[in-house]
Amino acid sequence: MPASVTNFATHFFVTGEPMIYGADVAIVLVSLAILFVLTYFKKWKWLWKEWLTTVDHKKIGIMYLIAALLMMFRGGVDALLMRTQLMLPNGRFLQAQHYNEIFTTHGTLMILFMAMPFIFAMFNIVVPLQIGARDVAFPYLNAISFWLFFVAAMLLNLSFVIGGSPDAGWVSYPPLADLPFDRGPGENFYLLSLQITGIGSMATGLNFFVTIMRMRAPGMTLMRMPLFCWAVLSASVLIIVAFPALTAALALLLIDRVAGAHFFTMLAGGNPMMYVNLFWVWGHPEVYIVVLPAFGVFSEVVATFAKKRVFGYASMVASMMVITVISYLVWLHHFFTMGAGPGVNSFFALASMIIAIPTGVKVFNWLMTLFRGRIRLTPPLLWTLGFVPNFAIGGATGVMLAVAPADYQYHNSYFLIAHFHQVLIGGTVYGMIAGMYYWWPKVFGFLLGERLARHAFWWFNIGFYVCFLPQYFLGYMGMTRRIYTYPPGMGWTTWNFISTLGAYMMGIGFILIAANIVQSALHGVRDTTGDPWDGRTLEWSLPSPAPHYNFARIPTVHSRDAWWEMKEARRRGEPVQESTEPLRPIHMPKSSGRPFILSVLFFVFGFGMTFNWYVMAIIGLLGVGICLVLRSFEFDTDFYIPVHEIEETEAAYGRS
Amino acid sequence: MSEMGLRRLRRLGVLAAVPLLCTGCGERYFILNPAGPVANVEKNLIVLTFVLTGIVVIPVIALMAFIVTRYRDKPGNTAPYEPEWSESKTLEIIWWGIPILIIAILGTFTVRDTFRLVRPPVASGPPMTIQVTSLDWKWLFQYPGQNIATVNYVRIPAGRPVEFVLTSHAPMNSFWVPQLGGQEYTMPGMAMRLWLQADRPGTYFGSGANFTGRGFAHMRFNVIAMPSADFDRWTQQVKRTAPPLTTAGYKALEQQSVVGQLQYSSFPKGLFEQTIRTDGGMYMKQKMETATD
Amino acid sequence: MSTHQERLQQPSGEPSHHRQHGITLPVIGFVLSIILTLIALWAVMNRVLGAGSLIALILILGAIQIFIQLFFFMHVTESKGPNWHAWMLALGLVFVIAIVAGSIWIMAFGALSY
Amino acid sequence: MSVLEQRLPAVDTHDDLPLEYAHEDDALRIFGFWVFLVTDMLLFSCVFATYVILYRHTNMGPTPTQLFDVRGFTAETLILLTSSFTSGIGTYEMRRGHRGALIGWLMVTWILGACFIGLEVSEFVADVASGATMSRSAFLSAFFTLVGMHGCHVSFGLLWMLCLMIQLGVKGITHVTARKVFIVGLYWHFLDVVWVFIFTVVYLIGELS
Ligand code: HEA
Ligand code: HEA
Ligand code: CUA
Ligand SMILES: [Cu+2]
Repeated sequence: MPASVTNFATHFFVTGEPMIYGADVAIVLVSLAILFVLTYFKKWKWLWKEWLTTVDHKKIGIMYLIAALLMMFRGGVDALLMRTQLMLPNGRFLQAQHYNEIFTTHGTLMILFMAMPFIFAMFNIVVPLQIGARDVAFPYLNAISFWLFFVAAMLLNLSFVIGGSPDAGWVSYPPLADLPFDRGPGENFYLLSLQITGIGSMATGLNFFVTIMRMRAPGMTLMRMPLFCWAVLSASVLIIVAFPALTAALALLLIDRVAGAHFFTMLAGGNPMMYVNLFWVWGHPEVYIVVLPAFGVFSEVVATFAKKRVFGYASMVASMMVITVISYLVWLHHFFTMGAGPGVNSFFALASMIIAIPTGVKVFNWLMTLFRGRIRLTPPLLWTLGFVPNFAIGGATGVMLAVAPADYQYHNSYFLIAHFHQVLIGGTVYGMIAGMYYWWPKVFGFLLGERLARHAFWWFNIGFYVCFLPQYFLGYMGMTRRIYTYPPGMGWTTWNFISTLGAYMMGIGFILIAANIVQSALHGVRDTTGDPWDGRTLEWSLPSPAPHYNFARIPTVHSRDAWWEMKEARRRGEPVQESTEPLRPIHMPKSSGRPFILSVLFFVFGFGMTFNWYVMAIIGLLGVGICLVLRSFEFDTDFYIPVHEIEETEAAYGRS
Repeated sequence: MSEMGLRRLRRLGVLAAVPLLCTGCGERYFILNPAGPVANVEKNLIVLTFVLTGIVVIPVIALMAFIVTRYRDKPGNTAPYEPEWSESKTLEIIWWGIPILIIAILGTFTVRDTFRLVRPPVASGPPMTIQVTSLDWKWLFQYPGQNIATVNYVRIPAGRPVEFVLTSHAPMNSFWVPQLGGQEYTMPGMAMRLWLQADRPGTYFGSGANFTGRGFAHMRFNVIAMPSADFDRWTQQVKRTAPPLTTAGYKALEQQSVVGQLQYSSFPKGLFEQTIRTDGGMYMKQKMETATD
Repeated sequence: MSTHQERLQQPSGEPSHHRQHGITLPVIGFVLSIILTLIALWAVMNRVLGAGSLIALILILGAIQIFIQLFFFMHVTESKGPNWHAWMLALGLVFVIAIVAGSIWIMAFGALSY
Repeated sequence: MSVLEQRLPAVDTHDDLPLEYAHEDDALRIFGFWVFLVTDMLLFSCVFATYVILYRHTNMGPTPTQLFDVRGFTAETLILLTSSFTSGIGTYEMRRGHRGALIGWLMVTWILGACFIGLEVSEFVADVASGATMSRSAFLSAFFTLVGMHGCHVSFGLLWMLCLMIQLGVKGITHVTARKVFIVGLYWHFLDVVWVFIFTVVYLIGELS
């Protein structure tokens, strides 16, 4: 082989460690296997027609869900690798560089490619059904959002085998992440993949904001809307106002790196602090973006499984709105230690603490919903109950961090690590898993078995405390984050060892969840009624899985908990005004391959930029432009489902 | 029982108690064992927040446990069931009110101490200044008053407030000595001020707290507080025995590397100021309030 | 976009329902925006005030221009259903101020200078 | 293309609304576009904040006063303000159903926009020729990025308008094309507002320093 080729190859492909060769081989094998299976079973056409081109919110939701679970696995494996390295002092399992790449991808993947798609899965699966709509406001845009997320995730994951992963932390502060200190493509992978998925997320926020504001069923006023929709609404507002800051921060850093600008360099007047500032203008709202939908899930779950109206609906709504606004005004608490002065620190410390008030109100209202109810300990409620103590502790440690002078001691220590895992896992992940168990029958038409679900929960929950409570102590002992090794004799060993055991227990919990899904897919109980939990909101009035037009007739809503009230009326034997309106043809958007193609072109652009191959980048960008122009000239984008087809579908479900 | 057996038993007992002792004995829980007034202020706040948040968090968890056991959907459960009960002004007022109260108390103390910590601790002796530069991946300490420098360890006189002036000539780091007080970022082109004081002689663990790349995990240093007289003796000794830090020597230190502890009998005049200026310090317009003597 | 049932309105071109948006509005808006721009330019070129108040003045003039564009050109009051976009816009403006003012406040560092 | 039969819960008494609102679907898009403008506004505000933090960091290179040419930026401002007006007239003519006048005014707007871009590009070229490049100083990085970002938006708007003029020629004023014209108008006026702030914050305050 010519020397130049070998030289190129060794720089292009990551080399050096057996683990990476292993990953290379594994990725190639898995890809080949997928190609083979698709070809062998002649599924290409099916894949294209049913999935790659779909604009149906339910299918997009399923794809988000699968992606989120896969990314949770990848991020979780990263976590286990880190914990293994830290189990004992002077660990030799990973080298510094490798460890740095792993915690960077772990954080980035978990927040942007696990938590975000997981909440978007819930948005997509639930919102249109709950508000009585046939799809989101902009289904085509929705597909674009998904595929942008998808190619961005691929781009970031590719960095593991090609070019090297980013290694400057999920916050990637310059100057460490800027040119003189970081030449490699890793950082470019980070910037471009986040930029691409960020655009997609912004579009999703916009889409759901418009959907909820304008597409509710007749009679569903805002104050009759299910609380999950309120949560999605506030998260969407936060996405709309926060993500631009991420876009700006990443773009400026990228311009520094590719165009030699000096926004954040140490030279020529650059000011790295401005990046830190802009990053957290997004970063803090982001953590509420991922936790608010979880709050929404809990509100639905407690009401259903306590068989009771949600307590304090109005103050639940009010608290969410307060959280939405105030969480935009606290970003500095991530850099109290930058020394911006006591006035600044005091203001942001107070603002941060104030968030505890509305959040606490929500906690109390959930408890009061359970109070004097009839509690069924199903898997969704189990995860919800697991959330309460978790979040109470994690939130309390958040308040402890918000006390600026105390944060001078906690900042960047394992105390902080423990805090945010407790709210991110105890809040977001528990919420999303609860939501997954809750809406699973609606999406797939069968229930997840309870026995395995219980085991999974307990492994994960106990593992959680074993893993993260010791980290608070490590914080008090002065252990800082992002160190790949530590010396013996600090007293850190015991706690690290225990923490690692806990991480493995969580891993077992995750495997049990996966097993739970597989087992139930094979032997699960089918949901024939469409309302397996005796639910309260409109999605349970539909058959499971819902037909692709959702509602044959759009329901009219007269109160909160619309479906529950309808069932109550029926139970009381009141004459139910079944809609006698004749069915009408339903107007639906057409599938389109363009969102997928457009996203692939974005990938081409991103990949080209990553390696500074500008020809490739320009080709990708031009392709994107052409897609947009073509779309502008497309007038035939929708079609009607004829009445007889609706009748047939409904009859197949046993409904009229 | 033989001496041997007893000892073995005791060792076993100690082993079993390690996790408990770790929480109890505490020497190693730096933050909870302050050795100076700054860290003490911070510790008191930490204890206060612990108590105040505990007041709500523990009842919340207990309440949940109670509710879940009492209102299970089991046949024969006689607990009241009120499916329509969903509003209560009184209750709502209580749980908007109590957190507001707690946050108000906490907020007051937070603001007070935030302002308090930017001032030097009550002086029990004349303050002194030490200039700190974080490099890849080592800490350089310059003593302008003594005209000596050290790397990866720093000695201070006990009982005197020390003004650490912090900068970086590498990616941003953070200067943290948990037993003496909280951390502050070291940033290129800027000079930040952190007041610390050790009340008693001792060796205190310090480390970089903000990630700076491959060698970051090795950026640890000790702060050795010693009686004033000993400190003076030590400076004299460094002056006599250590080599000077030359410009070339500094250039070598700048390179990415991990080194052990070093000391220098002098350093190039104005090195610290020069470092800051080349990294963009000329854009920091603020007037310097002279705090040094 | 295909046709649909009863709610379709043929493009009629009858001017009746645009009474409120006559040609006068854009003209007034245009004249105002030009005048405000020239005032700002004049004030700066002739240094009619001290630097601080001058900056405040031209920022206020700029802010007025936002409203000119919104009301005279962008028909911000028009909407089908409740006017949610105006609320969103207002919230966005609040956060714009938070970002800009907050960043300036934060970045005005209490660092020592050398 | 969404769910059109479905009526809004809110009152629907806006029968006097113009054609671009006639269909639920089009009204949704107009609403969505407003929300998009909010995101764009925040994006610009972040870059504005960065510019304000950095504009004194000239690294001993050219300062704003040295760099900016009063006649040039005044001309750019007046041209863009005028184009905002002509695009407003376009919307007015559209609502009166005059296709020819609409296309004509769009054309005028387009030409003004192209002149604006031309002036800006020549300004940039002159700056770069004099050694004031993006990597000269933090001030210049921020200047080129902020002004250039606005320029990219305007150029994108030009491309978009071109597509619309063709569609208007082919299809005439339908509820779809009307909605598109209205939206591109919103975009254009928005860019005008952004420019007013570039004019104020970058150029005028630059003259002061
Ligand atoms: C889902 C994510 C999530 C959530 C919900 C929160 C919630 C909160 N967070 Fe957290 N936080 C993160 C994710 C999250 N955080 C992440 C990822 C980081 C670090 C990023 C990094 O550096 O990498 C971080 C870092 C972080 C810091 C920076 C620390 C540092 O870097 O030094 C601070 C400081 O103020 C903070 C504070 C808070 C506060 C006050 C809340 C509050 O919202 C909590 C409110 C909740 C409660 C208080 C519990 C319920 C209330 C009651 C039961 C009743 C009333 C209680 C009281 C009156 C006390 N967080
Ligand atoms: C939602 C977000 C999220 C989630 C869910 C998690 C989940 C976990 N995280 Fe992570 N974490 C972050 C967000 C998150 N994290 C962020 C933002 C950072 C900061 C990054 C930075 O500093 O830049 C971080 C950093 C971080 C650190 C600090 C690293 C350092 O600073 O040096 C640690 C260390 O213990 C850690 C541990 C864990 C563990 C044990 C889990 C567990 O929950 C994981 C549970 C495990 C699984 C779900 C996987 C199951 C898989 C298997 C069982 C397969 C086994 C097979 C093989 C091993 C081949 N995380
Ligand atoms: Cu200056 Cu941070
Ligand atoms: Cu935060």
